[in-house]
Amino acid sequence: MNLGSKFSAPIIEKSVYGCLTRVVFGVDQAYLAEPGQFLHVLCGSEDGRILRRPYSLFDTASGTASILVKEAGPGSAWLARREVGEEIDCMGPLGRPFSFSIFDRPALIAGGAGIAPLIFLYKNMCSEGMEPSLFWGIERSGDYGDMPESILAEFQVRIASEDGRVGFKGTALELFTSQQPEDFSAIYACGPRGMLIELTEIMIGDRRARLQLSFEERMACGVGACKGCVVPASDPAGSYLTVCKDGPVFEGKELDWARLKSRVWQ
Amino acid sequence: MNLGSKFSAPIIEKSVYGCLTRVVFGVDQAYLAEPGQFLHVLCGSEDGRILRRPYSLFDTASGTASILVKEAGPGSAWLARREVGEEIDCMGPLGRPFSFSIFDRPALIAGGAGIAPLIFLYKNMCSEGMEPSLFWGIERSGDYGDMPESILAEFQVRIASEDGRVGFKGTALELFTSQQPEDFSAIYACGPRGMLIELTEIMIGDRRARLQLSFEERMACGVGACKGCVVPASDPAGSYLTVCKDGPVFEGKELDWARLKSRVWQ
Amino acid sequence: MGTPQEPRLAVEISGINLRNPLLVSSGTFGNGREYSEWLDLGMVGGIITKAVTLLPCNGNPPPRLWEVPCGLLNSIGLENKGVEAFLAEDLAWLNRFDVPVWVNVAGFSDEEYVAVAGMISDSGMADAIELNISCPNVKQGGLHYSSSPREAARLTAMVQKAVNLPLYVKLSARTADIKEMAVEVQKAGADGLSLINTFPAMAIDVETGRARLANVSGGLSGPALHPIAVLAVWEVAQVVDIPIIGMGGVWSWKDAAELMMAGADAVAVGTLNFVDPEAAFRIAEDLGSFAARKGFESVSELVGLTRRGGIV
Amino acid sequence: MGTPQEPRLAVEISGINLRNPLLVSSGTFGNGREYSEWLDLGMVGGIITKAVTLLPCNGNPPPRLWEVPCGLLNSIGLENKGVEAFLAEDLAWLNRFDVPVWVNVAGFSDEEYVAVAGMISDSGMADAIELNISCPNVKQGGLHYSSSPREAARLTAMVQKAVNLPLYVKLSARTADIKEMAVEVQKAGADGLSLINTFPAMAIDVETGRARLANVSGGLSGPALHPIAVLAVWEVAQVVDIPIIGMGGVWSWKDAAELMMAGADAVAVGTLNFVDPEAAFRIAEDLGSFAARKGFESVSELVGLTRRGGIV
Ligand SMILES: Cc1cc2nc3c(=O)[nH]c(=O)nc-3n(C[C@H](O)[C@H](O)[C@H](O)COP(=O)(O)OP(=O)(O)OC[C@H]3O[C@@H](n4cnc5c(N)ncnc54)[C@H](O)[C@@H]3O)c2cc1C
Ligand SMILES: Cc1cc2nc3c(=O)[nH]c(=O)nc-3n(C[C@H](O)[C@H](O)[C@H](O)COP(=O)(O)OP(=O)(O)OC[C@H]3O[C@@H](n4cnc5c(N)ncnc54)[C@H](O)[C@@H]3O)c2cc1C
Ligand SMILES: Cc1cc2nc3c(=O)[nH]c(=O)nc-3n(C[C@H](O)[C@H](O)[C@H](O)COP(=O)(O)O)c2cc1C
Ligand SMILES: Cc1cc2nc3c(=O)[nH]c(=O)nc-3n(C[C@H](O)[C@H](O)[C@H](O)COP(=O)(O)O)c2cc1C
Ligand code: FES
Ligand code: FES
Repeated sequence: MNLGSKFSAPIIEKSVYGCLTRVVFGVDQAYLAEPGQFLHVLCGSEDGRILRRPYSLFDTASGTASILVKEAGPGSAWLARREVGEEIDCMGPLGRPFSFSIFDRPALIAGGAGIAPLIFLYKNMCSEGMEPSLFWGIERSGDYGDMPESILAEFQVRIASEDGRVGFKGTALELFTSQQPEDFSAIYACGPRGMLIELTEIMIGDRRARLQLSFEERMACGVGACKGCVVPASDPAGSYLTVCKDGPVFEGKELDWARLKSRVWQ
Repeated sequence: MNLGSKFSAPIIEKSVYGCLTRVVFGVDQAYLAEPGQFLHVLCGSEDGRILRRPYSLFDTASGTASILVKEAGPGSAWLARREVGEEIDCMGPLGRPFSFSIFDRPALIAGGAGIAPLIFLYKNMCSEGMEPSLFWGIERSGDYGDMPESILAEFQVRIASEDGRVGFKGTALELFTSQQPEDFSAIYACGPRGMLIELTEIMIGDRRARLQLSFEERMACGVGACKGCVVPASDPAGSYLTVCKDGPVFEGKELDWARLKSRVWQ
Repeated sequence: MGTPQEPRLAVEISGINLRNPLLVSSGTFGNGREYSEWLDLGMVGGIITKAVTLLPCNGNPPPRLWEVPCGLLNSIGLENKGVEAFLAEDLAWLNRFDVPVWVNVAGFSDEEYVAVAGMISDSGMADAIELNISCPNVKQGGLHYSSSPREAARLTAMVQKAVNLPLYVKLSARTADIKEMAVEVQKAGADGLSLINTFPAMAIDVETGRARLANVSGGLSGPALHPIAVLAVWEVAQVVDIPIIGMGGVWSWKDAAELMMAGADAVAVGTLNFVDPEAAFRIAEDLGSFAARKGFESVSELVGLTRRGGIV
Repeated sequence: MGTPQEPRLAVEISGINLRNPLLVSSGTFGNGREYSEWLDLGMVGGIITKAVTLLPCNGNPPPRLWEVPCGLLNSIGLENKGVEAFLAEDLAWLNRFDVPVWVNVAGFSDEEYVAVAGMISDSGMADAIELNISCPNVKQGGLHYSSSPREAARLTAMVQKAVNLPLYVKLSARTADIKEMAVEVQKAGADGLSLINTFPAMAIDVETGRARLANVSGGLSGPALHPIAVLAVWEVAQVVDIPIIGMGGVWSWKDAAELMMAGADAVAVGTLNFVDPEAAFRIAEDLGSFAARKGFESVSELVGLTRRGGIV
């Protein structure tokens, strides 16, 4: 795992895919990050926001690192509107990445903007000679601009849309379960919490061990110091794990799904 | 005096004169304001500022109103950097304007950025057929770009610069006192508080009655409601006057100069 | 008073009908006059006037204002023209408008509070009294009462005897236990509570090493105060059964809704009036739209909603 | 400990030498480990560790964080692994670094506070203890003590007997009179004071009507708190003669200078660490430049400057 650092990076490229904006930072040539890790970005504040915002890395390549930003509120709106050339204050890469073995047959399941770390993972798996299957669920066909098409062209991916206008009609999970899920020896997922919970309800018992799920929680420090971003651990003592440092990727069996379900996410 | 209103106005023109930025707003054709009145402007906030910022009107003409902004801190910096086309939230015109009688022989004394309301006043006096004398003191010749030159070309104005490179070498007051001050039957001034205090020390006794001075104080409401922007009144009970509503223009005799001098302005 | 702008927005507290639950808070709206050019005073839910004292009061020397992150420090110090002039000039004038008026009463001794409150009550021109026992800007009077539940209760009881109007007591969050304070004040006869006043605070100019305010310290208002106000209302609403006017950093309808959900029966807009004189009215409208969107017949259904488990 | 980075910046409090007056505050820097990848721990003036309790403590359920205007609400609730593991794993590890360590001690009863403080003291691995009697996030323990000067003093005296390290007591601004609190705590034997802890506050999600934090209320930190902290330090510095560590919303060297001018002998950076792990060091450097610009030989000359009339 790579040690994070704090740096200021210029935006060197920007592209918009419907509700997602891809922001490409110019970084050190030696910059290394793994799928599942995130950048903790300081977004400008016109309304008294003071904390950074976490964004999963979408890819890193010689001297660049990029993220996909979905406008969810003022911080992400600010970030999505930066122009090429502006310098952005980042910390990262942070967090525990996905891990995989080249002997696995992996399924990657993405819900909405959760696609970012999974494409990164997909590419890394491919370059190890693996043949992952990627399932991506989107709400409406137009929501992500031409990203579905361009991804379809490049990757072995199956798309599900709730309006049925691209690919399978339904959710990513419905699509996945329609595809002999037992064939996959490892499952990687990122998306809305409801989707992750549903997935664990499908993958019960031992099969939970095969799950690696990327989680989200509100964060302050991003480095495990504040204990603000916790999720309930599966240990009987009722302890917690931090999403930023112990995660954001967790194995299915590490978490207490009963307690997770009762968490009020706002 | 005109009743103020709250309105959103587009910037229709911008020009920079050294440290001053002239911002011209597009306003209602019927918009009327008098010299000495100000606009209370809502400046964007990246640092948790919440209050408006007052700016003296520099001129109003059919459908436009302009101010001169000097960067003094984050609010004014924000305002000076707006672009043509952006909409700005303003309240105004506010405050008590200068008043004059066409039978007077007026001297107008401006220190630095205090020039804004006095040029406005000057023009109004001229259009009433008066012949005001305008004295403007600046620190260094380059500070205001080519404004001194363009003002010199247009108006009957005498400039003093502390470095002596334009006009008289010295302050506006030194220049003024070198010009038979007793010849003037009314004196109008706007500038640093020190300058205003000095002026009252020259104009003692009855002569204070001839002074009209535009004051500055930190403001919240701008309309006389909060009693935040007060200056000491000359009444023996030790009461206060509001700069925003009772002022910003005061007659010399209305204020308690002894108490004013002891005010710690930061 | 107050014909409702929309039936959904009408609320009643202490027998006073407000056309909407958005009042303007004491000291942030002058005595109405300054803002009457800016909006129809009948459009706000109610007006709480600036603190009035027995004798005219010059207030503190300037500077009286300093802006801090998401907040404002003020040390106005009860500048006002005294109760007689207030009654003759301001309250009489305010009575022309169809809007309920709370008169904020301050003093430098028990007797003053009682005298002023009595005069207001006797004038027949006010709808309610708000007892300001929490002004951070005066040495005596203000925080002295609000730092001790016993003192606060004693004063409340004394004033209650002198008035026949609903008596609201305005509390500060600078207290060890605002619940205890509220309970004691209710026991002493308060008809309602106003929560919260500005919080004592200070700023220094590091270039000179001097306090930013001539009075050294001042009261913090604005968004910085809002989460403290929400908790104050939440805590107090659980221990009293008199109406609460919530205030502190209301900057949007969401902030107003938060205070109501925490337990406030009405909400007052303060510092925001300085930025937008129409804020109270605008927020009331927005709150009405919110209530409509959520299917509430009356904004009153928001009151204490959090305690009842939220929107289900 | 602590070789000065610049002689001008070195300060001494309670016999402890700090290379600069900028500490990192409890709970905002983990136990140093999380940030050791981000900066050389020897570069900060001192580290105040996260609250430690007798037994391991899971803390409050999530959500534990909510951002508010210019501030942060947290309800971590003393999550920690208990004093034994803390001593063996964290404090022993921290001792490798050349930096003074204050250990923040919390508890759910008198006995726990005394036991934990005693163990820390006996370990010989800490430079000082910070008694956390003002945590807003636990039902017992925390605010119970800080709401009563008598209770605070009683606990201070008990703990003082059990330790032979400088004992700092951390106060909250949620108290009727922080001066009285400080005086009582000093009388009871405190060697220093930490001012201030987060302020109890709350936020509600108006879409659901539910509290933003699972624990309902939390502690407000960040710039919103700063002017309240400055006043707390100012008031307390006038009535005690033990050192004060000022904290609350320090976001720049100016904020640190303000606290020192108000009377703080040292300053702790809190929430800002989350945004910039190097903040304490950076602010110390900036403070050094400021002191140099103003011609001060030592940053200590800033302490209490406002009381002495400012910079003349
Ligand atoms: C590990 C991690 C990876 C993430 N990766 C991405 C990504 O690749 N692309 C992307 O667009 N977003 C991602 N997010 C979510 C992103 O951080 C939030 O959308 C952002 O912080 C919102 O900030 P805001 O100021 O725009 O909105 P706010 O006003 O702060 O919040 C708007 C809404 O966003 C949600 N939200 C806010 N903060 C978080 C958070 N830390 N985690 C989850 N939800 C939050 C809440 O539901 C809130 O109501 C990730 C979050 C985490 C924790
Ligand atoms: C009636 C009136 C008319 C004014 N006219 C003009 C004008 O025509 N052009 C112009 O450039 N400026 C004018 N000012 C001053 C202007 O309002 C301030 O420079 C501005 O508010 C600074 O805001 P800021 O956020 O940039 O800086 P801040 O960080 O708020 O302050 C920077 C410095 O500006 C000074 N300052 C701040 N607010 C005020 C204030 N209300 N009055 C006086 N000084 C203040 C203080 O010395 C402070 O240290 C006027 C002020 C008043 C009261
Ligand atoms: C400039 C100013 C003057 C105030 N004067 C009074 C007053 O006279 N009496 C009073 O009870 N409260 C007074 N307050 C407190 C407000 O009524 C209100 O309780 C407080 O500002 C919190 O609300 P806000 O954050 O919305 O401003 C004043 C506040 C400000 C900002
Ligand atoms: C996430 C978080 C956790 C905290 N934990 C503790 C703690 O364990 N013990 C303690 O005494 N103070 C704790 N505090 C309070 C801080 O030490 C500090 O007093 C407060 O945050 C004010 O400073 P700030 O505004 O710079 O953050 C915590 C603060 C935050 C934000
Ligand atoms: S955000 Fe601080 S521990 Fe995760
Ligand atoms: S700014 Fe409010 S009275 Fe002048």
